[in-house]
Amino acid sequence: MLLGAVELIRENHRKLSELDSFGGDGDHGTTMLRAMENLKNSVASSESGQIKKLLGEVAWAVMGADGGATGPLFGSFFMGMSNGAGQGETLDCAALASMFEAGLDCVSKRTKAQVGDKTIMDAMIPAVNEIRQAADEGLDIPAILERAADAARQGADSTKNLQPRLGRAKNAGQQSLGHEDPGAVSVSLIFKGFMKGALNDGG
Amino acid sequence: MLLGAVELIRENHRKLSELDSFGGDGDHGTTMLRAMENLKNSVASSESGQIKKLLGEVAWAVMGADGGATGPLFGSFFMGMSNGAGQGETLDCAALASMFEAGLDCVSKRTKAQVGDKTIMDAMIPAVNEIRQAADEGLDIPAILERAADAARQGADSTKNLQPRLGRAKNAGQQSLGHEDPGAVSVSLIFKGFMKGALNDGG
Amino acid sequence: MTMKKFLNDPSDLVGELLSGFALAHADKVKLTENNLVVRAEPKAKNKVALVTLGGSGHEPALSGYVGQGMLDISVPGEIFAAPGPPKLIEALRMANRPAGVLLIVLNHAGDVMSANMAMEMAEQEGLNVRQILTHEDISTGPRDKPEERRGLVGCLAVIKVAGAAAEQGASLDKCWEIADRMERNMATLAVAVTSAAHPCTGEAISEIPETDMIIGMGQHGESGSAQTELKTADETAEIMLNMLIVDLSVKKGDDILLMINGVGSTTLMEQYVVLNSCKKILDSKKINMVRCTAGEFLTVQEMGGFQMFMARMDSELAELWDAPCKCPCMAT
Amino acid sequence: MTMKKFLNDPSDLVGELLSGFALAHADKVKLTENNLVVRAEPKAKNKVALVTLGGSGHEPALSGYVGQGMLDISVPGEIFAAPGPPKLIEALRMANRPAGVLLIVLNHAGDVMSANMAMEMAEQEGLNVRQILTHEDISTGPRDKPEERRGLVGCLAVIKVAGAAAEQGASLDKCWEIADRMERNMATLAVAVTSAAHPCTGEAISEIPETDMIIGMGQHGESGSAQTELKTADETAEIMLNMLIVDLSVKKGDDILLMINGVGSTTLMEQYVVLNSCKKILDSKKINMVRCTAGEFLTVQEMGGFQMFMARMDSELAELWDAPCKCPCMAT
Ligand SMILES: Nc1ncnc2c1ncn2[C@@H]1O[C@H](COP(=O)(O)OP(=O)(O)O)[C@@H](O)[C@H]1O
Ligand SMILES: Nc1ncnc2c1ncn2[C@@H]1O[C@H](COP(=O)(O)OP(=O)(O)O)[C@@H](O)[C@H]1O
Ligand SMILES: [Mg+2]
Ligand SMILES: [Mg+2]
Ligand SMILES: [Mg+2]
Ligand SMILES: [Mg+2]
Repeated sequence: MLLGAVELIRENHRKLSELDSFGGDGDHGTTMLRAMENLKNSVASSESGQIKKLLGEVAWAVMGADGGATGPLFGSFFMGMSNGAGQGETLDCAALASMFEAGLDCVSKRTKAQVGDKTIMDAMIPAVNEIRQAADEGLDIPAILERAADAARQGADSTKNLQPRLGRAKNAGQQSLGHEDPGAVSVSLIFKGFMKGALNDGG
Repeated sequence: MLLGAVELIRENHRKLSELDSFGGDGDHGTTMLRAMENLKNSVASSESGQIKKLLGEVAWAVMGADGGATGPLFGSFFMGMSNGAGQGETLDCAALASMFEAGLDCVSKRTKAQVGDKTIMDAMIPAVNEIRQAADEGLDIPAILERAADAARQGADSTKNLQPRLGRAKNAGQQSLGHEDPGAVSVSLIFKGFMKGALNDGG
Repeated sequence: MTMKKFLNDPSDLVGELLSGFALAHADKVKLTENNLVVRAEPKAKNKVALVTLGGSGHEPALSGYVGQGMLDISVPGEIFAAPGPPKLIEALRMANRPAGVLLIVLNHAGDVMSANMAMEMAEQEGLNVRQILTHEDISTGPRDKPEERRGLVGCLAVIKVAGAAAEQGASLDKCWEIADRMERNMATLAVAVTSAAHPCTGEAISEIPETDMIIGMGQHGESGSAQTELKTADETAEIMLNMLIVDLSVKKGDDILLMINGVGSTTLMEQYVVLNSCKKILDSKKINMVRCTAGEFLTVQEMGGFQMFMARMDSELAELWDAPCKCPCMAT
Repeated sequence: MTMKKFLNDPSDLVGELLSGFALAHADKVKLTENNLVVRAEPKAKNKVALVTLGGSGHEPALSGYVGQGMLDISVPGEIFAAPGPPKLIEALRMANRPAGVLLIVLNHAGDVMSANMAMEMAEQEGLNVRQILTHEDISTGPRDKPEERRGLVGCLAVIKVAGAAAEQGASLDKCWEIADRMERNMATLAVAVTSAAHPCTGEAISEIPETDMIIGMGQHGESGSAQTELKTADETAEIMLNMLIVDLSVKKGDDILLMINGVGSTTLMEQYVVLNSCKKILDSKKINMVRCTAGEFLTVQEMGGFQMFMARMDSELAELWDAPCKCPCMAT
């Protein structure tokens, strides 16, 4: 599941940096790429089949990418997912939803950002909400993740018309109007990657 | 006589800097302007009517312009002229020629440059030679200076097709081909100024 | 415009620059295995240690200030990106001691998040750390909303005075109080005239019209608030000084420290000219510039422009500012 | 491209920059009435004094090296133009003492002419002065024609070691011998990638194609010898090192000092990267880089590029290089 995200970020990192240049410092793609390479390496070297442990290692690896705001935010997401994951090696749909909710909770501890602030939260909050709803509706994991990916994509799209209120891009004012928030796009790519990954490796 | 030179340099300093930019450091006009302002101030504040003393003060003032190679070279010219000048307040034609020759001599002590090296010498040597010749021919001072100005102008023109072999522009190689040497142009302007000045103030 | 930088593989950039840095200043600093910058000769354990963190690409900041009288450990991040919590907690563990550790954090989202996460871990582990946040960019928020103000070159003043206090044996509380006093009495404003290229992407990090200057531009080329045509040194100094004076409520007779920080391609020559302009203006306002300096302390690659820093000084702060230091990029 | 510098009336530029410089470093230097830069606390009269001269616009050179362990008097000229003999003879008179004065002159036409004229006057007046000429730019002439070689950043090494010797009480002859030994064992090569604007005319002082670099570019943007497309740090370091090694006939096992001098907008980050490249290459050649440094020591406004300086060192020179100094822009 995780490695699908790596692939998509790799394909899109130039676009992410470009989006970050409208008022930000133009490095978001580079940073996400580094974070995802770290993620990949930590998955590859992980000896545990346990999801909880793996996600904890992934979280630390992502934070170790020294990625400005990105490292702690995305790292916290995986850290929260690790906290929220059970001890087993597989997941049912309800556990999946709880795990993602715990991820979002952990991110929320790091930032006051809400939907509308033009940050990762514009994609992450709807995506996680959608996971819970789809799980409650009884869908299977690939379908749940598909709904999440769609919601994240819509959330990222919605940032086009927003003015940033937090983070480095805050002072850009008009400059970023008409452009998506790079962090939100990253979130949507990651959820899309999860979906693709889930279709490939079945979980 | 001297102030005519000030006026002409003032009018042409931009062109001189531009010429210096083809391989040099682009400051010759600025420097000559500063040297000529100093010259003007020293003439204005000089209390002596004696040519020798005035020229000595002018030399020191020109050197005080902190003008890289230009200050010592043009300063030496006036310093030599001062050395070569008699004690009186006026000049005859032979004394004028000796005075300019002494000026050239003093410059020659500062540089190995000869005609053909693309420096001030390409204008100064023919101009001073011309003064001697015209004086020997019995012309009057304005006429002598007119001949000198022409010779200096031709000398400066001739630098267009030369490659520099001394000074900062030396390493420019091809870059300055087709352009006159700025220092030689300055010399020609100064002689033209002397001529104009001589016509105005009669000596 | 093509990027014209002398680089190798951009993904090794920070490692290479830190190796070169450690070579150039081997008498004063060394690198740990994990690329933390530490003193070549560690400070006595009975004195408070100073730690800071920050993105790379701002050289000589911040690692150039590791050394006697200033920092004990600098935790460099990637280009323009704060280091993550893993490196920072490692640094805090390494610095930990009974006398305590002062962590200096510039107010940028990434730095603050990393610092907060590391501080939570430090607390859990029982490390003796206090944190000070620098936020003095007057262009990004009002004085009563410090959380909106970015940390610019002012961190240097905080590091200098707190570092001097630590070197003199002050307690952690005292060091923190000094740092806090400096922080509350300082203000910075930046102006930018030309952009720089991001060394990893090669792209310009901001766009500035040919004949304009932007007042309030941030550490990484984030756009600022006011855009006007390029002005003279005197005019620019007047505008910026007035904004800083109002922000700090500096009055006739007050003593101030003024620092001109060139951010990249603006020459030292220009910085001295601006400093001279400031002196004339401050004299006319009867404000005492009791200390001043100019130089490239915290850069943004080859960006053109500078940061003007002002701080109200008391005699204790001035004395600590004057105290000796021996760091790679600052020594007296 | 419009010039984007913070300036006032260009005709007052040098005066303003020197005033700002003296303000910023009031603890170490002061200006005389005639704008000579002298130490705030003069050196003892029984020690040799060091004097140098040079155009302005190259900050921090040369006045930034006035202070304990280096220069006694710096005679700044106008922008890119050597000061004239009147100021220099004034400086020599001021410095004159029984122990003697060492005059350090960079090989540029104007500097040399001013120095020669002032030296002639000094001799007539019976002043006790010896002169040393620095000419180490390997791009402008072969080693056996030193008069064709320009003086670049190498003057700094000469000032450093001779200044240290003077501070330790060495005689004028000994100081001269040290300076001369350093001079004969050093070589510099410059590379430029972007031009700079002349602060008085606003014009570009050289033209460099968008994707090229020019090896051998001079102190003032005078064109160099070899033009190639921009290369990586490793490649550039390799080319330049090899040329310096050949020029100095450096052999396996030799001890060298290497200095990377950023000339303007090339970042300190890049300078460290290049230094790191040099170290790798020198290691592979088994040449010992016993000392090294990087920074902006002698700039050409905001020009992009750097000078690479190499010198063969013996233990005496290395010790003098390490000796303490306290100058505005160099301190240990
Ligand atoms: N305080 C914050 N809360 C939530 N998201 C944030 C915050 N600050 C930044 N971000 C997200 O991070 C993205 C920028 O990331 P990146 O460019 O990698 O970091 P930096 O801003 O440190 O250069 C923004 O697009 C935004 O989505
Ligand atoms: N060694 C020399 N001998 C004669 N003339 C010289 C010499 N060096 C420079 N010049 C003259 O000086 C001119 C350049 O003057 P200027 O630009 O004012 O000085 P700088 O070269 O120090 O910037 C050249 O065009 C040349 O005519
Ligand atoms: Mg960014
Ligand atoms: Mg010139
Ligand atoms: Mg960043
Ligand atoms: Mg010049």
